[in-house]
Amino acid sequence: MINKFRDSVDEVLADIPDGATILIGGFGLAGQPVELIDGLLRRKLTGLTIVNNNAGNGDEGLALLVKSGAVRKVICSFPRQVDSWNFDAKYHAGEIELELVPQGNLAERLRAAGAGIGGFYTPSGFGTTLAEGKETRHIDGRDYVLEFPITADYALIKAHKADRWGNLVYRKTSRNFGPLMAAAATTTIVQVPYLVELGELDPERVVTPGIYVDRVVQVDSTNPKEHS
Amino acid sequence: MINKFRDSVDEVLADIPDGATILIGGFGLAGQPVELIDGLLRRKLTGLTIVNNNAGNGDEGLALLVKSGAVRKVICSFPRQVDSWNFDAKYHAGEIELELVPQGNLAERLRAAGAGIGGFYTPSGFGTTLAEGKETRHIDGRDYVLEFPITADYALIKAHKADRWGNLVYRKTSRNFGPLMAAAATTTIVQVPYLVELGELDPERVVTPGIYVDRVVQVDSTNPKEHS
Amino acid sequence: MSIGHRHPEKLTRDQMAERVANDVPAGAVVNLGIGIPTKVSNYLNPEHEIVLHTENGMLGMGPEAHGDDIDTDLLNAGKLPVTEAPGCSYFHHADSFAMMRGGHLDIAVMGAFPVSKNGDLANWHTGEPGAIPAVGGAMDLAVGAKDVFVIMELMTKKGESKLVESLTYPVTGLGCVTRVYTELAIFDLDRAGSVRVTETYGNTSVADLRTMTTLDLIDATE
Amino acid sequence: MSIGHRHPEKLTRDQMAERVANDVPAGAVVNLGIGIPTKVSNYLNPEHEIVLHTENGMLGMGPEAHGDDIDTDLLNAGKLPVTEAPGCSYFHHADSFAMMRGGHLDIAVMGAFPVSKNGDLANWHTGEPGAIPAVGGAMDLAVGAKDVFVIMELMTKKGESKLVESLTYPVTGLGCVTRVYTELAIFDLDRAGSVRVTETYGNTSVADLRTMTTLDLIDATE
Repeated sequence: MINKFRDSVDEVLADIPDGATILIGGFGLAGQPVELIDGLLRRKLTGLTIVNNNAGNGDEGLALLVKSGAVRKVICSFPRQVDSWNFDAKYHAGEIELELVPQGNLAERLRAAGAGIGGFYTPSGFGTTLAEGKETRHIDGRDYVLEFPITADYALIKAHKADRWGNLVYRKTSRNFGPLMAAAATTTIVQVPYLVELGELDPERVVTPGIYVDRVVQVDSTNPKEHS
Repeated sequence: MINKFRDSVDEVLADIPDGATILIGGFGLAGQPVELIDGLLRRKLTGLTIVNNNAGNGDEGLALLVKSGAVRKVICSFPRQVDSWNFDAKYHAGEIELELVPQGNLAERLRAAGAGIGGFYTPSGFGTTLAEGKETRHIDGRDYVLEFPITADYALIKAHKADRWGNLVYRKTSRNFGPLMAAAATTTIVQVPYLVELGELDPERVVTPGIYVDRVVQVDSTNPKEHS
Repeated sequence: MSIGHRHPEKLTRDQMAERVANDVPAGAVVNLGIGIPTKVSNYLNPEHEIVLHTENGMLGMGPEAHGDDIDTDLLNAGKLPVTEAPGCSYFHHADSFAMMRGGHLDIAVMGAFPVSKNGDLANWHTGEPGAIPAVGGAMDLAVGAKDVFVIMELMTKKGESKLVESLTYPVTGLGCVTRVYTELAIFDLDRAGSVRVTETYGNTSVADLRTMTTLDLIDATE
Repeated sequence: MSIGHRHPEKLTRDQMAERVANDVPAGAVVNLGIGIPTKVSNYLNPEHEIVLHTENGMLGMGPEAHGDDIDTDLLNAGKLPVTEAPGCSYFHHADSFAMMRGGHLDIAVMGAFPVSKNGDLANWHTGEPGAIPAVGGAMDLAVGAKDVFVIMELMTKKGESKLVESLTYPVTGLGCVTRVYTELAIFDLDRAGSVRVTETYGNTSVADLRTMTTLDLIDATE
């Protein structure tokens, strides 16, 4: 019997080694795997490469992971925010590497990793400093930049419901990077507030098929609207 | 008020010109826009390029379109079937051009067209006669073939339900090429058995957002299971 | 249209947003950037059914959410809680940016540092040494939308024009801006670098604008 | 396992399918090609919850549908009506082939014309002049699945081995086949071209197989 349900946050994160590349889902609070990130912080790892849309906010979650010195490199589209002081300090101290990627190229590079695409030509970023040193190509009257997949060892994501095969549904804009990261990582770890019986999810509504999911842990939601 | 609902099959097809490139959805009967194809046959056009997984079966639909001489070229993955005699005859007579594409590359080239990707490196087909003359590239220990988007003037697809914005849901494996073709074509024409009120479709379950759809026409389904 | 062709005062930020709103065709699919562009939604005619896109994964975004309506799973690109409009749909980031990059959005409305006469846009990075760069979806919107409308003050506080001959700031996208809405005038751009002034405000003349911008502007106000 | 390591008779097609079924690990995600590979599903242990993928857009495919269960919107890659297993999901063609190409399927089971000793596969085109070629998803499965198992008769009616030194038929995929199940033996392949015989049937010896295939086979039957 396939059963990807696991008992605790600490258990699902136990094998992540120093130096791992980890995709972390979420766009703002929506889809942010808060408890998995907190668990990652408890692991006290070093040399991590983190892929997220941002580089941490305030003094919690990813920002604390950055502050702790666990993170060697951040790949993201928008590190600078009013409350990104932890990243800012590490960056200005030269203690963290930043790979800045236009948001759509970030999404497409993650998709490429999951989809077995070796590289793709994107118009986004052409002629900008973010394409410096990258191959370009003129195709059918338009200019493109060659971008490569972002592969990763682990993905930590949040979904709304999961069954024991790892089939996932998301809720509203919390879908964002989840399905892409699940497919791009070697090992995908998911937190959900609701575990459901196999067959309970509408097969037309499943967004991430279980094939992309390795471990699922139940964590209560702090969003009152999610209790429905 | 946005209203993409139209009154008849003949009306939605009226502006398709000779020489157009037309994507036709479906994999077997599932998702096949039978009445739109029949309507296209009535237009008595010439010089069409048709993109479909196959090249017509038996003596109906796409096979009759091929037989009528309307089709100059077929782009597909699987033209040869036990009942593909109409295509076979045209092909052997040298009256139709065939571009044979591995099924996954066909799907990805359609996706690229809708997604503004200028080209992509795929491992499928590397080292085969279908990649002859195409650029190849060795990336991270693996060999890839460079493939380009398949753009088109029109897409004819079948979905299960549509609202007046053109939001679509599909049913089971009839989803197949529909969402890709809808995004790849300049003008997307959809037949559905069910028109529903705006707001009636679950926003989490919409597979093709209305942005990809131009015209919707209601056509009864011949599949008794679809009446539910 | 509530703002006249030659409004006697120069436009406020809200009036600039309103002026953009008046140019959005009924049924258009529009992405509104953070800042003044977001204000455009306040002036859209509900009967026109403008479909709002937010790049984090939604079409058919409704107004900002308040009080009990706030749902932290339903955010816009500025991470503010919003609501659903009937007919909305959700999708993941790759699908959302495919929609943008693939040319399916009718209009993106964005702010800018400067814009060049041939439509080059700079709005993601001041270029100051030591500044942490952040880009988000700006480059994807710039290359993807059929029309890119910029809302910006024409003149900086130092009295320099932000519509310029060529960019000195880091580029967001080349030749992408099709129209610039400012407090003093509307400018239509093309990739060849011909700039047409279609409306002026605050008793500003096209001759005044030529002096201010040092550009060879075409008078298209009549 | 109901078929012994050294089954006294050469295997029938159904026995070959059963032999493959016995090698599929519990919980594996498997794509079964048209023809004999489809028969594998008849021998899978239901308690093992093997997840069947069909490239037209479904994971968790159930058995073939009959009578009133037939639904023309629910077909397998051979366009035959099938059913749903609990836990199934649907997706479009690009997502389905992304799943294949991205290396997420554990096993693809396919037929073959010939297979070369280093795992090159030919199964899409006879290469005869005038023959209309058709490929479907064969090339995508060949490059994508973690393991490609081939089921084929080892010997043609003319008495020629279909496991060969190098291909003369048009290639489907290079170095992709990891194991070949035949009526006489099972062969494990690697990209370096070392072929290991792991089981034999019908009183066939590895020496016999060396003569039949003219390949330098490694005896791994013990």
